[in-house]
Amino acid sequence: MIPISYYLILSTIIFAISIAGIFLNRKNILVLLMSLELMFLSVNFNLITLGNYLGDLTGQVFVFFVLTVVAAESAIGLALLIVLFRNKKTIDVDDLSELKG
Amino acid sequence: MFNFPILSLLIWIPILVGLFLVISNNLSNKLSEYLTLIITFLVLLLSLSLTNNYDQSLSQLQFIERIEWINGLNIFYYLAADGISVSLILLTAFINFLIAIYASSETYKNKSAYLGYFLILEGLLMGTFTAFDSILFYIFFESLLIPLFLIIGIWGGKNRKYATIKFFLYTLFGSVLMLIAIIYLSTLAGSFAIRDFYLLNLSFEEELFILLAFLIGFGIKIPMWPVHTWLPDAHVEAPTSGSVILASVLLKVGGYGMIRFMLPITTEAGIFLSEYMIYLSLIAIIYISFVAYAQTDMKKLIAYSSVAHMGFVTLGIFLVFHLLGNNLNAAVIGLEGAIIQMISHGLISAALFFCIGIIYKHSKSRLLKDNYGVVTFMPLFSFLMLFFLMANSGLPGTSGFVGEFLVITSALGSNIIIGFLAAISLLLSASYSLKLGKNVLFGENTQNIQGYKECTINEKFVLGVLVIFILYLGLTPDYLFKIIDHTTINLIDSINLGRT
Amino acid sequence: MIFNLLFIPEIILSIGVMIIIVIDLFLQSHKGITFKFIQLLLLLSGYYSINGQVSSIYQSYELSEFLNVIKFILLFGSFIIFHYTYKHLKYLNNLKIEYFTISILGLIGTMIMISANSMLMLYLGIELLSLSLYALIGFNKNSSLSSEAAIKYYVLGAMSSGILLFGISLIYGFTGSIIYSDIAEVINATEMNSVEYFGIIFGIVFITASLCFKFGAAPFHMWVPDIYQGSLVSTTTLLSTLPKIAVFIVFLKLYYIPFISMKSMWSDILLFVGMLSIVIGSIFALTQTNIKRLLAYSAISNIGFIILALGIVSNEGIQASLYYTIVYSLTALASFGIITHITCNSHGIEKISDLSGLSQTHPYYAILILITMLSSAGIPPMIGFHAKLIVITALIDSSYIILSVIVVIMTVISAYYYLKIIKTIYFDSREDLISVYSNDSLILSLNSISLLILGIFPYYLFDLSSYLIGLLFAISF
Amino acid sequence: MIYLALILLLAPLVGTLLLLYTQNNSKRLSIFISNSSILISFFVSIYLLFLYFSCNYLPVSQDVLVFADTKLYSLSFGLYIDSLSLVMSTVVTSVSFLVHYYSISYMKDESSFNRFFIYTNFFTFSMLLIVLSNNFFQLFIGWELVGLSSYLLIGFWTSKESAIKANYKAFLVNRVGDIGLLLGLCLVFVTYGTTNYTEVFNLKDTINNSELDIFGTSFNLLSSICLLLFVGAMAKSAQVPLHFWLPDSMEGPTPISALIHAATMVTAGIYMVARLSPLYVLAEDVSIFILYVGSVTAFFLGLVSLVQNDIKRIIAYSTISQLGYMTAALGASLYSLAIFHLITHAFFKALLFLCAGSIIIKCHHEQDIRKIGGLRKFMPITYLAFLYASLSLIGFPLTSGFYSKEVIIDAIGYYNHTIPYTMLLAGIFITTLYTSKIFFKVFFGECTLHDRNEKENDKEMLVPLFILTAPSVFLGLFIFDSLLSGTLFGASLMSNTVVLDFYNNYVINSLYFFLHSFMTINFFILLIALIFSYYYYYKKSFNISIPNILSTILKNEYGFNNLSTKFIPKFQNLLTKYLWKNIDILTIDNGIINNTSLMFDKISNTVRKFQTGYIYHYSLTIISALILALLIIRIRY
Repeated sequence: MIPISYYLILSTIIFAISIAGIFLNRKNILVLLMSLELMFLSVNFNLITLGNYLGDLTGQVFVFFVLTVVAAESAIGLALLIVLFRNKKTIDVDDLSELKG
Repeated sequence: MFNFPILSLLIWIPILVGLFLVISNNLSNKLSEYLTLIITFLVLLLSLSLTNNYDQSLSQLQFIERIEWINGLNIFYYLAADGISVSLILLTAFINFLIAIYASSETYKNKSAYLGYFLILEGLLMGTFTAFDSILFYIFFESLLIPLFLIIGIWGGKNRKYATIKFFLYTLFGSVLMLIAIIYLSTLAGSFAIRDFYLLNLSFEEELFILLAFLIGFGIKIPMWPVHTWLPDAHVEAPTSGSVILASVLLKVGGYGMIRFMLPITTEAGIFLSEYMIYLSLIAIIYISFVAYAQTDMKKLIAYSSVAHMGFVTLGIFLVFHLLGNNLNAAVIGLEGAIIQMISHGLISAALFFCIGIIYKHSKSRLLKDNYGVVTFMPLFSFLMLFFLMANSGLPGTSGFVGEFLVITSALGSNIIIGFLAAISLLLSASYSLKLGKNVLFGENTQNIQGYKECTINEKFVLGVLVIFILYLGLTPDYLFKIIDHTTINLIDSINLGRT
Repeated sequence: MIFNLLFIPEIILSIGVMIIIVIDLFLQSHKGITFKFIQLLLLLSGYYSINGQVSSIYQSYELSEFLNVIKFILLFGSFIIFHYTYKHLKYLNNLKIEYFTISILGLIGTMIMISANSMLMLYLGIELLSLSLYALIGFNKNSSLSSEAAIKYYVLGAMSSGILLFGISLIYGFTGSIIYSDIAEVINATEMNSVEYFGIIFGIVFITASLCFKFGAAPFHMWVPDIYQGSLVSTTTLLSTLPKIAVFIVFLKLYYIPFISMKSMWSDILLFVGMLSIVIGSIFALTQTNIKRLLAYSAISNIGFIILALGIVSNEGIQASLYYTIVYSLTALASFGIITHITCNSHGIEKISDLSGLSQTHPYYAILILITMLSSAGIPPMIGFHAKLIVITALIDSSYIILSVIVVIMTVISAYYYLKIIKTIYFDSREDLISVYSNDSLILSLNSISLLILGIFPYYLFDLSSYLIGLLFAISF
Repeated sequence: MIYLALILLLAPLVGTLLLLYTQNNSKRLSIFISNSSILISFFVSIYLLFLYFSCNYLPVSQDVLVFADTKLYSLSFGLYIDSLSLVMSTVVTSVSFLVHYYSISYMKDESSFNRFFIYTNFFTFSMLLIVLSNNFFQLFIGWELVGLSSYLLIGFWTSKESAIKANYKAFLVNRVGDIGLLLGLCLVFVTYGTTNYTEVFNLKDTINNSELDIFGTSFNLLSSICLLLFVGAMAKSAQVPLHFWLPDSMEGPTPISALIHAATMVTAGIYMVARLSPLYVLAEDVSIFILYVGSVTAFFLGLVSLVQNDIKRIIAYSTISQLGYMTAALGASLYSLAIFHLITHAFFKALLFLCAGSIIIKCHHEQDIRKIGGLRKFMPITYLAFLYASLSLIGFPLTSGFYSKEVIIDAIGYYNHTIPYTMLLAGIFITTLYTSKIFFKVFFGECTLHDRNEKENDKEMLVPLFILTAPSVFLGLFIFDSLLSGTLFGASLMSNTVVLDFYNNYVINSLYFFLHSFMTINFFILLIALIFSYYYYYKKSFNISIPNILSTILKNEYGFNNLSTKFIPKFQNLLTKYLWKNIDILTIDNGIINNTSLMFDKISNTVRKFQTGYIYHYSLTIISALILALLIIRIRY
């Protein structure tokens, strides 16, 4: 049997990768959205593992909620992306710095 | 005894009417002038009746009004008056009355708001002098900044933005430190009442830090060297009446606070630091006098002279620390000197700023070099101004002398060198005051390009009344002494008892 | 029947939103009527929330008197915000009823957040709020600033949600539950080994970071000025009030009930975060020229005060933080509200210099801004002073003398930029057109003047906050 | 008696107030008010003097007006009536009245005629305040008010640049002295707890032994008080080194020079020391100091007048020198002699000045004696008056000056103060020289008047000259015996024994003294000086070229001239500007205050750059903060 810590470490690694994806990516907002999805994935992974480990359904139920919410969130995110593209004709992360200081 | 909430009336009547004037900006000039005049006169009458009802033979607080205000924090709406408060209330009411009279001879845009801010200021000052709950005191103390800030900022001179912000932040900085000290004291005392702070047994370190906080807070307000630099700027930019109220009453708040807070609460630390604080006062007296001499702007000159004169107030107060152990009588003399000096400086500086305002009205310049030979065209005015300048230089027979005399006496009671250095002011204050007179009043002026004209009836009245009171205080100040005497002696005694 | 009564404020709003969407389809040209309906909805909901039921039959959803009052405050706040918003949008020719429906959804989100007694409900509430805010911030479709702000908030907000979820998963894993009371039991009662201990602590840190992000506290504050600047003033008004109150209540419920035995750990974090927010809020704002950015930094420093008070962990501290939150919300409402009322060259106010000479053209509004700014700066006799006073008193009571000294010095520094605004209004002269598009400024006046009136009679608010705290906690710390 | 004394004191004040009230309405009214008020004072003072001596009153001291009466201390205004104060007030009011009368004509062309009389009346009042005071406090007030009147009168011509400068200087120099006086007063107040003369005199012995600590060295308290008070006297009575205001004060109208800067105000210092003689007698070291100051002044400043050419300045230096004699007498504890010389000097110096005034007005405000000459024929009365005054000044036998001055010199010689004695003797020579210089140059020689038909001045100007001549010449003889034997002043002045001893052993009586004087060295000096000056100034039979260095030194008044007109103002300007610009503005205001705000601005501008606007920076910040928190917690717990 694989010890629980392996799962947790894996999810933590995924979480770290997703975060790194957010701040290392300097090209495209779409990649950012993908990183965010990855982040939620890692959390879900975590929740399922722990729920399973604890023998408790709560964790798994939680995941369902998270999935739903994330779906909605992505939808809004993509909508905003479209609006942004209409206004700026670009979705480059580097171009998003009109607001600063 | 006297169950009429006179102190509250003194505070709230002017504030409410002032707010009304500020908000109703369509009020005609004449109407607002009359309203202000009536209100200030009413306040003057009220404060006179307060003085009349004040029992001079008692040393405890009188006219107490004490209502719970913020119960969770134990903050009270606690008003009362003792001799020091009464004398300063009288000064405030008097000066504001004069400002109200003088106002009608000047033209300002949006006059009703202008006068309204002055009324608010008056009420707040009354509050500052009567609040016996430290937070209430602090609220009044801080709120003073707002109307003055606006008065100088809106109706001030060219460089007013810099001056106002400097003045506001400077004083705010001092007072927030003081706020911390007050809160700290209150956590120890379990109450915000100032009198409860007196009973605390503080450790020496605590006292030291509290003293420093108070020193910065009140020292900036008074102002002491080296935190005085806001004052000349504020004065120069302020409109005439603004300068008057600033110099004559607002600075006194600092001295009042020192007497109320520093002396009884932080006695031990005060004794420890008294020498350095006395040096600071002496620097204020001597060094600032030198600086005053170098000024080319009349208002700046008088502003610096204010700092120098307030040096006597701080000297008198700090000498109390110095004298506590060995010469209580001299301590009392010093403290009374400081109080009298406050009142007297209130009158004299007010008069001088009025005078400068009148000159400025004609010549549109406050520089010494642009004004000369005023006496040829305004003989009566020049005579009065010379009188005020003489009073400013501490001429005996005017009120300017009494305070300095007492403070110097007290200084001699501790150390002749301190007394000597303080007495040098006699020479220095004469040198800069008369320099002003020499350059502005006298000299040859045949063209009158400045367009000098003798004062109007209002101005004559204002200056004349000031002359009378300066002389009165200079010749027979016995009544004033009677008012403050018991309070002062009681204060010194209780401090001394608290030590042993 | 009982069921109906229990959730009635939320239900009214939810159903109302649906009805509004439908109505709006038919009454496209009579938006005024729809707006009246929305206001009615809020009032109704408000009425029921203040008279709401108290029940403990649900584990994960709390219905208490305390929350009823808070909900009322939220609804009342939104009522005022909607009032300002309606006029503002109408003036900008951008009046869409969707704005209000989305706002109401966000409002429901805040109500869920504060009522949540489990991590799941908390998450759902936060997400509902966040999703509405994403839409609101990007509402001004034609403005590139607005969409930039929306994307920024979206990415960072989603990230913070991720962090929150990660924290929740850790808490869940090491305590075995997502219900507050169960978590509290586990944390308070059992002896933990170090792995569990660190697991929980790490979870708390993650949650703290996320909540601080939502709060806009430094160092998680960087979105605040950008988003405030980019979005409509009305959105900013909403952003600076409702979510803050809700997050504050979440802080209170989470940290002072389940996490209380970890206080030695999180109190340090909160104190640090609070301190840093105050410093950053004061220093960064000094040289701002955009008024919305400036007010954003001012919000950061105010939030700093709230967090600082929370971090003290004492009765006074809690009370101070609640008091401060209420005062801050009032002040923020007033300051942004005034900006929604004023336009310069027929645009909204952007630069501080747009306000110059307001005192000559609109003296009344100038006085309102004066009061508001002085209150923000904490100058007596405005209510802002009492708020800061109480926080500092709480700090000194718990002997954080040095902290309090830094705090007051920062107050002086921040006073500078408030004075700068006053200076612009009163001392500068006018160059171009400035206008106030509303004659009906009753609510705004009440809002601003209440800052002065409450400052003179602060005990009503003080009593209210101590009453509320009494409702929330029977015990003392 | 007190009421009468009050009338004496207040009449001039009432006059001032009335004059203030009437403004410039009519000259006649002004004249009436001012002159009559002084006249009232004068008569009352004469009457009181008569009353005092005829009824053998004891000195009366009574408080009149309470200044402050507190639990711990009380201050008040009061009157002290004894022979000294009455004699002094008589001198003051009489000279003052004559000068007033004289001024009616002298000032008749002035536009601010009224103002002049306001000032002079006020001056008389302030002087009487000093004279009649019964406490130190009032003394100081009068002292400063006298200074004020002098300030106002010197600057009477408000648009005359030099007058404005002179009065500024005079006031400031007086202030230097006032510092001393104030310190003395405060020291008295703080040690004795009272300022009343009689109370202090009663307490003086108990305090005499206490010490005062200054920088670790201790001084006798009483001596310190006396010394400080004397500093005040030095300034008022123009003693070295605080004398240099007096010559400049001649910028005022000439009657004023007569009244204030010769006859009365400058004698206030002398009067004060005499008044406080019970204290000074005990302070022997201070007395020695006073003696030397007096004699140095008498000699060296007499020398300066030799090189002056302005008629008024010469007389001014002569005044300083004569004051030196009085001071020397004070230092030798010969208080009554000092007062004696004070009285006679008041009359003859006033006379001299009034004559000078007549001359000046005749010569259309020409004051340079080199440009005046041969006035004897045009102004016979003035000529005679001037002659008598000069004789009195140089101490020609039988004149008042002879009695009062010779007796001081002889007494100092009698008590073996050798160095002062020598200086004072030399002073006789100098006095004679400069007096005859004026006399011969002005009244003899070539006539300089343009209009040959000029006549003597108005009778208002002449009457005072007549009247003043009498006391200038005869007063000395008249009171000499009673004064020296102690009957005149009695207990008012201490150290009667010193004077009595000298009187009984040396003077015997006035006649003897007169005869004896022909055999003293004084007389020979006088004679030589007279002969010398007759040939030198009148006949111009020989020429003496004074060494250049000496004349430069004298012309510069030993450097005091440069010190006061160049060095001090320049130094003050530079110093004050430096302090203001460098310390106040540069260091405090710009250095600390503005730099602090600039620093915060700079910080703000710098840190703002961290708010880059890039999402990845924002998220990086959030994550690093998170990781940092985790790390810290991992380390701490």
